[in-house]
Amino acid sequence: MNSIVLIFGVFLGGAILTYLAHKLSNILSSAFFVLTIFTATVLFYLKVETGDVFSFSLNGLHLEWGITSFSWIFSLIVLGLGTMAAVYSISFMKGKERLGYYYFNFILGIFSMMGILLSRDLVSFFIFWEIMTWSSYMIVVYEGRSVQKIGIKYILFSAMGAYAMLMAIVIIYSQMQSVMIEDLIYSFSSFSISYQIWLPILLLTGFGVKAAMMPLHVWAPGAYSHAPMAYTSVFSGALSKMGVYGMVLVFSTLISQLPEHTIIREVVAWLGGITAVMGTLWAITQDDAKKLLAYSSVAQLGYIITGVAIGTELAMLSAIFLSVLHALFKGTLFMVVGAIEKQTGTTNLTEVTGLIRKMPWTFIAALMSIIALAGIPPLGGFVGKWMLYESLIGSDHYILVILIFFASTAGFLYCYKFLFGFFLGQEEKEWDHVKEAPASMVVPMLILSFFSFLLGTFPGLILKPIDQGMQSLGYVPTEGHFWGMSVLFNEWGNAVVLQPILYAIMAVFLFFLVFLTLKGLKGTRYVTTKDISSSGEVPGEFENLSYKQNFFQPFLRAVEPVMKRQIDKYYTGIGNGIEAFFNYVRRVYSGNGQTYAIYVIIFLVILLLFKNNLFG
Amino acid sequence: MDQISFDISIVEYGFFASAILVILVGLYGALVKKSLIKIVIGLSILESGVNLLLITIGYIQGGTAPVFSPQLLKDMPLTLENIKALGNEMVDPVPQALVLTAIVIGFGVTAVALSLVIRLYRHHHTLVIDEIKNLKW
Amino acid sequence: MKKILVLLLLAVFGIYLADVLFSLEFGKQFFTDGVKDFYLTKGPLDLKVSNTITAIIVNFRGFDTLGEVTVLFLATTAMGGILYKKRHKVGARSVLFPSSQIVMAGSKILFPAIILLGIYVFVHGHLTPGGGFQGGTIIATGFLLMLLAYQDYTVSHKVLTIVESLAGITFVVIGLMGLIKGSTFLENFMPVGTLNNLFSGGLIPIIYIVVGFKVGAELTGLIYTALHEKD
Amino acid sequence: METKTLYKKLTSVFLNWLFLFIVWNAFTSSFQAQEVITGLIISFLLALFTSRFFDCCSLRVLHPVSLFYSIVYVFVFLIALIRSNFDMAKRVLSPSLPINPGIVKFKSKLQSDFAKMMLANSITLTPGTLSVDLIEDTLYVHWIDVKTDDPEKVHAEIAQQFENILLKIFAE
Amino acid sequence: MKEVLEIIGALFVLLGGIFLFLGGLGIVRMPDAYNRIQAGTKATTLGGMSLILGVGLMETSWLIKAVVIIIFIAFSNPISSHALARANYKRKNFPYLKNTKGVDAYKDAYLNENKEEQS
Amino acid sequence: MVGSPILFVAVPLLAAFLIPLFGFIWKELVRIVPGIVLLYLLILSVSLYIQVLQDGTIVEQIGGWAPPWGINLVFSPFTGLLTTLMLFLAFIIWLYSYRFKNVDFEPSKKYFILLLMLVTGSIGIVLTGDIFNQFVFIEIMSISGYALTAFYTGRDSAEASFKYLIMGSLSSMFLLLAIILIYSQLGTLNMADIASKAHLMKPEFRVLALVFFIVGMGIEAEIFPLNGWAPDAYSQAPGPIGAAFSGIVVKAGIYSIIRVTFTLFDVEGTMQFLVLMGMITLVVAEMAAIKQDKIKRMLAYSSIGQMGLVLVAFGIGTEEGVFAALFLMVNHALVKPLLFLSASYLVFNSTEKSIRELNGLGKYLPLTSFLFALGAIAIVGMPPLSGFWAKWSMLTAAANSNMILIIGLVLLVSVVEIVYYFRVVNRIYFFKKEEDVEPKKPTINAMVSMIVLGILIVTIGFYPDLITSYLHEASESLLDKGKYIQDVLSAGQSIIQ
Amino acid sequence: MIQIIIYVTFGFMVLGIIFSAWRIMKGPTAADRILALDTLTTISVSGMVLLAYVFNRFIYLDVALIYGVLGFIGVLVIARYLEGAL
Amino acid sequence: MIIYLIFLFVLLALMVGAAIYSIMQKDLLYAVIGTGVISLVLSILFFILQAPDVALTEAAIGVALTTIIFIITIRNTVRYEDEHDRKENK
Repeated sequence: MNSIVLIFGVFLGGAILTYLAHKLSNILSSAFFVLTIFTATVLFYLKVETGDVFSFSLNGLHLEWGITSFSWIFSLIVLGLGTMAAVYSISFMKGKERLGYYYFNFILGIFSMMGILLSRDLVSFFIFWEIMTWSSYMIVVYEGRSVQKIGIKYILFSAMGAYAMLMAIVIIYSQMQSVMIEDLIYSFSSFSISYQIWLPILLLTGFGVKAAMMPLHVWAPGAYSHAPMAYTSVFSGALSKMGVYGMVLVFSTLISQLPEHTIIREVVAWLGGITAVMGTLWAITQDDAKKLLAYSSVAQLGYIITGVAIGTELAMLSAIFLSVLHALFKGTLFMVVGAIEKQTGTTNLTEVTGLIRKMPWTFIAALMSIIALAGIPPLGGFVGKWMLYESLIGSDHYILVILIFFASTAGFLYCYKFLFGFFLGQEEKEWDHVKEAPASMVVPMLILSFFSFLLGTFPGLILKPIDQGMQSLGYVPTEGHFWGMSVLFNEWGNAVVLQPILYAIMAVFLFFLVFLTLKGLKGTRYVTTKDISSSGEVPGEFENLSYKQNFFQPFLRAVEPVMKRQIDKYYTGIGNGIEAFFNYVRRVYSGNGQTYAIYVIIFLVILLLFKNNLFG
Repeated sequence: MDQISFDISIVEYGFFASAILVILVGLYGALVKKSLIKIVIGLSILESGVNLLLITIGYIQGGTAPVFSPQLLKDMPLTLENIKALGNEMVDPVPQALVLTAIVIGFGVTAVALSLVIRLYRHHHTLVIDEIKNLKW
Repeated sequence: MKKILVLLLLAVFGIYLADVLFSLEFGKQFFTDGVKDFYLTKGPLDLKVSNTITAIIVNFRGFDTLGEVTVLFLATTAMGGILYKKRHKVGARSVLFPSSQIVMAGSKILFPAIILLGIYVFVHGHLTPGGGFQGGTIIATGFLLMLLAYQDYTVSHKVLTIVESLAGITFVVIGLMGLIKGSTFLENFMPVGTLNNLFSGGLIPIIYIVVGFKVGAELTGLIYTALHEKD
Repeated sequence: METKTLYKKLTSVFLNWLFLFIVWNAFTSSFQAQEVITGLIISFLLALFTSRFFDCCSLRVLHPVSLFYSIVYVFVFLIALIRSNFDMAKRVLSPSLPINPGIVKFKSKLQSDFAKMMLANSITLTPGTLSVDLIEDTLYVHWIDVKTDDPEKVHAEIAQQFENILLKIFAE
Repeated sequence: MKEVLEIIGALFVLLGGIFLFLGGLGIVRMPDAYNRIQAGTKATTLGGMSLILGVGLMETSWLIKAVVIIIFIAFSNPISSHALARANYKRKNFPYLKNTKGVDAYKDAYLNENKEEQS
Repeated sequence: MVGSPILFVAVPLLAAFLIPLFGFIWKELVRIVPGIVLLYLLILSVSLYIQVLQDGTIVEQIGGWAPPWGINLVFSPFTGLLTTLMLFLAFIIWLYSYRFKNVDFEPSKKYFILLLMLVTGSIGIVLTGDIFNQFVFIEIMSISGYALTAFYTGRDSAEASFKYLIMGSLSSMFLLLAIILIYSQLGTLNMADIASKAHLMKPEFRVLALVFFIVGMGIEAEIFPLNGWAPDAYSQAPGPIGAAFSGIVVKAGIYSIIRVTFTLFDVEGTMQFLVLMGMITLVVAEMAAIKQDKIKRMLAYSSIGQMGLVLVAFGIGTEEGVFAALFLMVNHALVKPLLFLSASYLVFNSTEKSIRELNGLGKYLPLTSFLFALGAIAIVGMPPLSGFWAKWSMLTAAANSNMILIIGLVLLVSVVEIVYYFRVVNRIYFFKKEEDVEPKKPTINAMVSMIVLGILIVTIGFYPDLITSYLHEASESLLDKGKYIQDVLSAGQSIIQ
Repeated sequence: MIQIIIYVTFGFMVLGIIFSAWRIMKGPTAADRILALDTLTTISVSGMVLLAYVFNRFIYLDVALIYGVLGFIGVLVIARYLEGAL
Repeated sequence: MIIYLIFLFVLLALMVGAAIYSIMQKDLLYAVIGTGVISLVLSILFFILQAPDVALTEAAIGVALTTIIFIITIRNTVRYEDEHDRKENK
């Protein structure tokens, strides 16, 4: 039996088994769930090699599954994050309803992502893509909150993207009577020029939706924040990377063949940049941690898209590197929020405070990830962003650099808000009962944050495979001059030049933190943020005095003009307009049988009048 | 007295025209009249027009009904030639057979339609079609 | 407004239809090798049926007739289904009061005659105009006469159903017999006799008798159902 | 009693059969053996089914006297019919429409329904009269030219000639 | 013989035609429904009968069937016109009476009947 | 010789005539017999179909007269496929309605007779090779349809039925007019004969006949301006009948219009016209569907839309296009009945039958809801269910004929479809249940029938090759007009000589 | 001679038909219309017999016969409805 | 000769006229009578067109059966086309 089929079998069998086991007992189901993902992961890394190809034909199409060294990188994201999230899920989901349903869709999600990575042809790619869409949709609407709005928005955009992609695939198939990606790469140059322009655009639309690219991102915040956090970590960490994966494919193989590819590249890069800025700005305004992280995800994906779109070797490298890292830290952060939600019951930043002592491990994981997210050395984010800046400057995109730099700087604000809001600040009686999350939740977070630390320190660990993967995409082998590509790396390439300095900074920072904390522990009287006796004035009864309230008021006032024009509104407007139009159109079904009969005669008369035009 | 030749070549288009007119009148009734029964009447008139048209198509000048009655055969031997000669003077039997079927079917449909009208009246207490549109859009 | 629109539409329709149909010449045959000649020779010669229309309806295009019978059957069934009410009023009469004695006495004597006329029509379906449908209709009309004349005249629904079903079954079974005895459905497997005799035409009179019974029972049932529909 | 009903039934079946057989032969109007035999069978079967309605007359109608009077009746009737038509033609064609309509009534002596019906029909087809209703044995007649409204006189005027013959035919 | 019969038949046919016409004229000219029924029934019955008989005479082999039709007509036409007259009365269309002096003997019976129904 | 195609018509008729008699013996027989008949016919159909694939088209003559003169039934790979499909669905629907609610009371006899006749009429339309015979079968189908639509006494079903009846009468008028025109020119009614002689017709006759056929059959096939009856009828009929309408009756309508345009007339421009009409139908139907608040009405509009898609696929005109159209038909025939069947249990006890009343039923009727969701996913063409492959074939066929605009439009409309289907699915699973709606558990037989459909959908989704070879055979046989004519007309020759 | 007589008869019948049609149009009561219909029926039956003679087909007489019988029942139906019995 | 033609034309005109009459007539009973006239005339026309079978069928179905069904429907519903007329005539 082919190993790929075996893995898929494990996934599918596991999914069904889990679902059925749920009927017996939740524990059994959970066990099956974790076991399935673990087994698949282990099997994948043990059994599957890049040469493995499983080919078959279906409905007259030649389809192939097999892994390339490029998709292998993404499989790391998917399986790594997936495994962790799976372990995390068990505790997180304890006590919730319809576990079987959740597990089933979770496994299907992981399965479909692996399927996407393993497909070597467009049709199975599309099939897995759609499985991914609806399985994730199922989980997005799992809790049923404002599902009619969020869920429909998500499925609507996904469908539009997917159908754009399907259209491209169909055209490709009609052009070359094959759906293999390899064939596409070889025969793309023989397509007519309009196809050469339109096909990548269609494909990019499809991928752009999943990667939450600028005008297509509106589904993302809602969907990210409405799914259970255990899944959101996968959702934002791995699932959105599928879009990136596709974009990388398109840019590196198709668009690079276009004679005038720069325009598309520029446009997409700018879209990415704008996405980053807007995502950041929106993230700052959020008071809900989930929303905040969701917008932050959008912003981060903006960087990655920019990198992919620029498409020089360094940019691509940085983009993929950022993808991996984003999976790690954003996965962790969502897990953190999940843990807090689990323990406190809310994720509102203005309500929850001072959890640092109650949930120290969670705090550590959050801290590490936030640092990585903000791009502060020595963690991975810094390396990635550095490389991105470098590549942008290298390809003369100065304004973009400014844009992205602005975004990442502004990003500090929400990073701070997040960290401060949850963990620092005054403690309140309300949260006295809060305890550290269970081990099975903490451990995955810690493992993931450890990895983001590791990659920041030794980026070579992941950069090498990425480099190999890029070679399989047709980039020149960089073995020789790879380490010279960025000024950041040392000569061995496995660490960063600025390492020692950064460590020093880090150490001082940590020291102060610990010092302050210890000092704070002694003899401080804690006043809750709602204690109105602390001041002479008499504020409103339940007004929250925490200065997390209206945290960045001045800043927000400054950026308000930009923020006001939410794309969401336009979409809603268009949607309403369309629905109103549809509502108008359906009035042709007037309910009067006679009117219908008159339609028949009108139709007949039209046919009679135009019969010579219609029928030769 | 022998055959009076029933020469109706002058009315060549009379049958066609009146069949078409009847069809149109029936259609008008079905499309414009408000009463359900009127609509059904219109439909049955329509039917009649179509049937007349079909028979008119099958008519052959000077032909007789395609029935080989003894009176017609007049003790002729039953040979292929004789039969063919007789047959050539007969109208086309096929449209007649079709119309027979069509009439019976039309009657069936009318019966069903009228029972529906009764049901509708029982339910809505009116026969005006404009008022019977609970199902729309 | 609607009227004018409809009139306009119908005018266009009529003009087009007339335009095409007027290019036909009235009373002429417009084709050279239609199926008509075949029927007109095979009917009297092979089937020994003098009424070619009957031959077409029952034999050449017998399948249509089966369908037609089914349509009537369905119309009856449909009427029953559509007009079905949960509770029939006890003692509901089809006719409110009996007609005058004159009509009653007249219908007594006309009724057997009309039924006989119906039977005559469908028994002689292959010799004279008419046949199963017409005969059946006449029979149903005879029952209608009785229903109109007498207030308390009832037709047993059960008997009607049985007659109808048996007739239908016979029709199909005769067809299937053709499949078994010959090679095709509704194929004639009986001796055809001589032209213009009562006993001629093989299966055709038999089928027409069956059709006559079936149509008679169906239409009677239909009228009966309809007459009993009263609020 | 039972034998009597059985007898009645048998007569009605027989008469019915006869009637139907005659009608059948009239319908076919060809006296081939096949037709006649089929007619016998069919009319017998049908007579069995419809005999319950066929109670118009007894076996007496087959008596020669009855048959004779039947023929007489037909002629009387035809003459009356023709007379009535000319009468009607006169009325219709004369420009002044000489009519004086009204409804009169009289009692009939006839017993059986069938006979009464025959009488009513005859009256309808005879000059200037139209039977409107028959309740028990009172016949209401629309008379286009009312001469009297006394039932006896009306009877004599309108119905006498038919009723006498019918009485003889049905022997009542 | 045949010729004579044909001529007689033809005359009957003509007579029938005339009476049919008269029937039509009658129903047009008469003042109320009863009189029209009188005119229509009588004239058309005789007209139809004589026409059909005429045809039967012209073509002697048709005679039997023609007689059957005649009998049917003669039997059914009066019944239908009677039913019609009765129905018309029951719809309260009382006969046209010249100068309101005419007799309407049926009215009492009709009213009695209605009373019974009401009670 | 396994059997003869005539049995597909004769046996149900026999059964329909027998059922009233059975009613006197034992009431239960009334229900059982149709099932036995349908099962028998299904088996027969499958075996005949296999035989046909090996030995070629079976042309069954009736009355022993060769095709131009007698009526004939043509069991070709194409018609055989449709027949088998219809019979399968009919059996499923029978199984489902075996103990469905209102069928249980008195007129159940009539219900089963009418259902049987609905199926027979549809099969007759597909099998017959004679244009007038087809008309007769259309009438059989329509009359059963009218009666079944009005089967529930309580609702507005009579209104729906009456609309259907008006349209149906117009349809039959146009069909008759078309038949008149054809007969006046060719003197024949046999389809193959007409097809072989069509060039002899005067062009204006041909075009007018075609127009009448399109209007007449378009009403049955639910082309856009002619389909006003459809949503009402679908939504007011009992659940299983809605399924039968969408699964069986429409297929017959589409078949008839296809037979006319593909085989009978070879008028230029017909194909483009089909594409145009299909497109308009699709778009308008989906527009109307999105705002529906009655579940069955929504399904009905969706069904119309799907038929539009089928017409577009047929209109592409290539072998691939026809293949895709058939695939779409098969898919629709499996999925839409599933949706109707499950939906009618979901709204079983509600009075309004509105989507609002589906709220939260996923918890109470898990399997039914799941099957509904499965159907929803399949109908919008999401992989890996059967709908995707159908849509894929359609799109590739369009792409191969360079109809890029069509692809775009179809996909855009699919998005609309997704929106309204997922709205419903969302309600089923993620909303709070309405207090007053008491869900009713499906009976065992209903469950089985739905599950069978579900399994088929999934199976075809994962392994479309299961049916594609048959579909290819069928599409080839539809497109090969010459072979059809030859098959039919030569079949008679042997008997004549 | 006979031909002329038949022509003339047809002419009379046409007049009869026109009169009856006029009465149907004009009314005023339902009974008048039905009466006219009845008259029309009788005229039609006669016309059919005459046409049968013109066409010289014996079998056509059946049609006239049946028409006569059924027309009577049609009239009876409406009469009974007018009576209020239906 | 010309009389035949007049006869025919009168029949055709009567048919069309009856059709228009029964469509335009407000009283449904009269409309039904109109359909009766149509099928009567149609029957003669079929007869003239040498289709006795069809004439027979049209007579059998058109005259008695269709009438009775229409009448039954009118009995069970209303006799007049619109409510206004009904009030006036009652």
